[in-house]
Amino acid sequence: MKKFLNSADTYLTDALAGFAAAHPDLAVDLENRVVTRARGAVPGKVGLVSGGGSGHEPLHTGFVGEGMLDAACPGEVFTSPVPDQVVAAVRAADSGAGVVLVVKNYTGDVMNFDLAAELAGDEGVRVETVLVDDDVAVQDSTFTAGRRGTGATLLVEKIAGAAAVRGDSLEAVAEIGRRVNAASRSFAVALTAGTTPEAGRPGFDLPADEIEVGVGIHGEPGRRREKLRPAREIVADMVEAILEDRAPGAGEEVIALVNGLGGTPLSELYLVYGEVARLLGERGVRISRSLVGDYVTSLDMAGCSVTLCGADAELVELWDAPVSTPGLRWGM
Amino acid sequence: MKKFLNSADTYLTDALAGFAAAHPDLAVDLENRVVTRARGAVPGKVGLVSGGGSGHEPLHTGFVGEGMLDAACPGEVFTSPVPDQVVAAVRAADSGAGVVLVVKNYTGDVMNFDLAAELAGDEGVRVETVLVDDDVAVQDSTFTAGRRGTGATLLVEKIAGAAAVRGDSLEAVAEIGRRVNAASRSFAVALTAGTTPEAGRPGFDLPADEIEVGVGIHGEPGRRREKLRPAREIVADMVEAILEDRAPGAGEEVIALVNGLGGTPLSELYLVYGEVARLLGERGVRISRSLVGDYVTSLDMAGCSVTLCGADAELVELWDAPVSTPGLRWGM
Amino acid sequence: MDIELARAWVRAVAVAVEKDRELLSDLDAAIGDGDHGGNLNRGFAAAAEAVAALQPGSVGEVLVKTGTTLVSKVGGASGPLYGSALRAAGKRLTGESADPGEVAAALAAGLEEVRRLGGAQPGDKTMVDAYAPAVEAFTEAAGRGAALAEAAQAAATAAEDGARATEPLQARKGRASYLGERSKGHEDPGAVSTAMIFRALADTAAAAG
Amino acid sequence: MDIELARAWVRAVAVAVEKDRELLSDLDAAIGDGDHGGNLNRGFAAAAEAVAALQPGSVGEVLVKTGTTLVSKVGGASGPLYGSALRAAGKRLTGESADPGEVAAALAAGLEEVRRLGGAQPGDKTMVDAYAPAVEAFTEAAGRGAALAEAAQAAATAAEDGARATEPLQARKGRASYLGERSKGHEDPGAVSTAMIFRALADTAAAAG
Ligand SMILES: Nc1ncnc2c1ncn2[C@@H]1O[C@H](COP(=O)(O)OP(=O)(O)O)[C@@H](O)[C@H]1O
Ligand SMILES: Nc1ncnc2c1ncn2[C@@H]1O[C@H](COP(=O)(O)OP(=O)(O)O)[C@@H](O)[C@H]1O
Ligand SMILES: [Mg+2]
Ligand SMILES: [Mg+2]
Ligand SMILES: [Mg+2]
Ligand SMILES: [Mg+2]
Repeated sequence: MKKFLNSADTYLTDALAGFAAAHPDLAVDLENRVVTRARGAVPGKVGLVSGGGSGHEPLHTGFVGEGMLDAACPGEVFTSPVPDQVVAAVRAADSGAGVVLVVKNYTGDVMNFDLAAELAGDEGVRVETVLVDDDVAVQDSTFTAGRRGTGATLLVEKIAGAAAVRGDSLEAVAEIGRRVNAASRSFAVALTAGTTPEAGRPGFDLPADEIEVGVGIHGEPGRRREKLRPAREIVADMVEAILEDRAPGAGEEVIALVNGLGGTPLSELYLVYGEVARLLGERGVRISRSLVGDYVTSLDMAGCSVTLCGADAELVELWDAPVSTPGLRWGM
Repeated sequence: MKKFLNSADTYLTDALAGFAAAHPDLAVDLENRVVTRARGAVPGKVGLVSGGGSGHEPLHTGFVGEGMLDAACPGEVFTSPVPDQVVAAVRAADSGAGVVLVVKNYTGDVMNFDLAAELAGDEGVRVETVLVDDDVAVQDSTFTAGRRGTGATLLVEKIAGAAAVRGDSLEAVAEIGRRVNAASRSFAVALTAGTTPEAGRPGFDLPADEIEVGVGIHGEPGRRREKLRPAREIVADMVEAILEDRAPGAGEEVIALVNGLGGTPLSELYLVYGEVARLLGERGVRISRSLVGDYVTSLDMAGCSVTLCGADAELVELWDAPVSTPGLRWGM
Repeated sequence: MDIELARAWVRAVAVAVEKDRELLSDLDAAIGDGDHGGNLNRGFAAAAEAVAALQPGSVGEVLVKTGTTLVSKVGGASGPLYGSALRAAGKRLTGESADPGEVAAALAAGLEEVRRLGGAQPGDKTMVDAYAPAVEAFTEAAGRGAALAEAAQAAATAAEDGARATEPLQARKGRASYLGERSKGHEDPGAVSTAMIFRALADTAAAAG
Repeated sequence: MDIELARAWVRAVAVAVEKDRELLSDLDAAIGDGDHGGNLNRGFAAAAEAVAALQPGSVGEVLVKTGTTLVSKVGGASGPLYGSALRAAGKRLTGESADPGEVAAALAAGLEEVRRLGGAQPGDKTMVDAYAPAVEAFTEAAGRGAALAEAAQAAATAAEDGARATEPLQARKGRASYLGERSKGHEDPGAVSTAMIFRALADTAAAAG
């Protein structure tokens, strides 16, 4: 394993300490592992909290700031945070208007956030949960844990964050978040697996000419293994899988996210975006907004995900609203 | 080689086409490979142009926009642009106030930009050149091609870009750029080499427990090979090499850039930044501004560079000035 | 089971998962995210420390403390599942010692909690596939008057058999379910760690004589 | 050398660098950035095409066109260097044909240009280490009345020797100079491509009889 690392055990703390040093406008509680805005909860505004296993940076810590999250609670690498952390984040984010939890749909995340929501509720904080489950590579049936939450998490956090700034009520912010999730679908392909400090070697071994299709963001293998093919063919399959599951509705354009998983150069992501744009153009789907870069990563995994979110004028307006976080910034 | 690629020959064009699709506020001339602002040169403002081999994205194309470059000319991967490209970029950037060329100090870049400057001069455009040579891993003597231009390029482009917006004259913008370069030093370490589409395999082979110290951004091997060590020791050597060469002067604080080379997760970059901040703190050097992320990359190389720029109040103010480009954005 | 034995059990589990940390993470890497060993090691190390510092008034307090520590240290799926199970079990053991029948009922309450929280059925390729047969064997042995050591021995063997039997199954819960057909051919890491927990109980009880 | 031979030379270089593209890039990967083969292939393929379409009035026009094409297609260090060299050489050959002495002077003018632009001395481990001995050998042969084929043959051999001799040197110019001591032990890619260019001239002249 080659990483800039002091030791596997201190990895998360060391990285968070560096994050804290780099972002003086955020407050990082290294003990409890909670990242909040230095100025505290915004009076009257609904709070927005998210968290999950680490290793997906900038998600979630990098999305704390104006127009997006009020607090994030990073768990160990690929391990959901514990309820205590979530509760601490909720407390910090609550100004009395209640808190929306954005939770990616993984068994561990759901259980830990549920426990936390119960505890926070006992403390008198009104809590709503938005579950993100956008990954079409996973069959959503009673025979699975349901779809994973991946790229759409960014969209939910951005758009719900803007709704909270707009002054929406607790229920309305949660509702917008759920709308974004319901309108979003993602699909990911890996060229290599990422390596966790704990494991010290890649989550799966992939021959030099093979790719994993339908991977998640935790180093788990995908739905199937394939020979490497030209990008245009791989991307066509990704877009196909997404649109088969949900084609944009009438009056909808799409927000398109081409997301790097950590080890893929930006130029390749743009190349992938070019294919996405071409394919959508051929089908008459209009892209109203796009984002290309590393946002929801899986350590050093080479690969990318494509997320399409059917968006009406309101969602686009909320998407465009100013945001200022370490990982996403525009309009301010 | 595992990349999202249609073919090695179309790699650059395909990536630029995707870039164009993703950024409608920029104009991309795929034929001549010049990226400009869609609205054209800004009347009365000194133009700022840069370019170089591709594979370092977001540098330079991703830095075209408000507050930074007016035009960029990307060459083939790791190959400087040809003079025709540079001239086309200069023409697009000139509003009559002249154009500053930001050139990284590589033999090829220098010769091609020099030829272009001559041609542009013949066309009546006033041109000044700022040469960037910040890499302390290279001995600057008559026995080398001189120091390479690496991370400081971002700082020169940002700060000179802000000076141009401020209304500085051609000579003044160039002068600010040279000041930034003179005050900046960088040092890079690679954990793995990047792979160009042309070569199809890594620029150098590195055993699983070794790193290359003092690498550039073109896949060339570094000054020496070492065993992998804890991050704190590696970073201490990097910071040491930089400060030995140039310690911040009286009244100077530093702008610190921890830059990923393409394949290193953001969390590791923050970990490195934490070490940099600690080391500088121990020496009483104040960091006034910082930036952590992938800005001047080398395809999928795992590794990072550290750049420190001694900055007085004026440089910090120009650094803080609004910028809105695909790769760097704040204040607007 | 008395307070000391409960404490020794938690210590024994901590020792076992530390020793087999890599095995558990490797099993998890094959069909999950490779953190199960690290998760349990972090959790049980903290739990062993916590119960060592505790002055418990009942057997149950040891288990409740262990469960609470797991919930607040582990995260992931296994943290709340094991944590809540131990809390539920502990709440039933209010005395300074418990006979095998009481322990059986407590273990069954823990299983109930895992099934309630996780919604897994036997055959879904989860810890339930080791936990359910273990409870059944323990209860059966206790029912026919077996001592704790003997009942725990039966439970450990049943759990180990149950864990092995998860290998051919297709996962329907947890991360492994994302793999569909590809989850077949690997033992479930949580089932294996459940077997370890029961094996640690059997060993501890046997040593206590 | 007449117009047809000049054109055939350019074509022969294009064929040679296409064939040895990988070799040149591998040499460059060892001490540079691995693009020398791709660079020259892109440049000479375009040059061969450009001169094929050309109706030149002089030998020099072929070389000037080749140089101009290299400058505008190659980039990197080798583009301006080879391009300017050929432009400088071409400007000296204004007739429909040129005798070996004129060719020698033109080649020397090209070398001058490379040294002026790049500032490299012999021994700096660059193309100059092949180019300089080639010009010397060519000039010497032309001076004693040798035909073009013979002079070119002498130049090619000298260039090849010069390229080989770069192996132990430490680079002082170009990218390889960043490596310091570590640049020793590898032939310079530009010196090797220079030898190819002279070898192509020798072969073309020999074939033309
Ligand atoms: N819904 C569930 N019900 C019961 N057990 C489950 C469930 N989901 C997961 N598990 C168990 O948890 C184990 C994985 O634990 P761990 O790796 O620590 O958490 P995570 O899956 O969050 O990384 C699985 O092997 C399985 O036995
Ligand atoms: N200053 C110089 N003078 C003469 N030749 C040089 C100089 N710098 C580089 N070269 C030649 O250029 C070759 C490299 O060319 P190429 O790989 O195409 O360009 P780049 O180095 O820009 O990638 C070197 O092998 C060397 O022979
Ligand atoms: Mg996990
Ligand atoms: Mg090059
Ligand atoms: Mg796991
Ligand atoms: Mg080269």
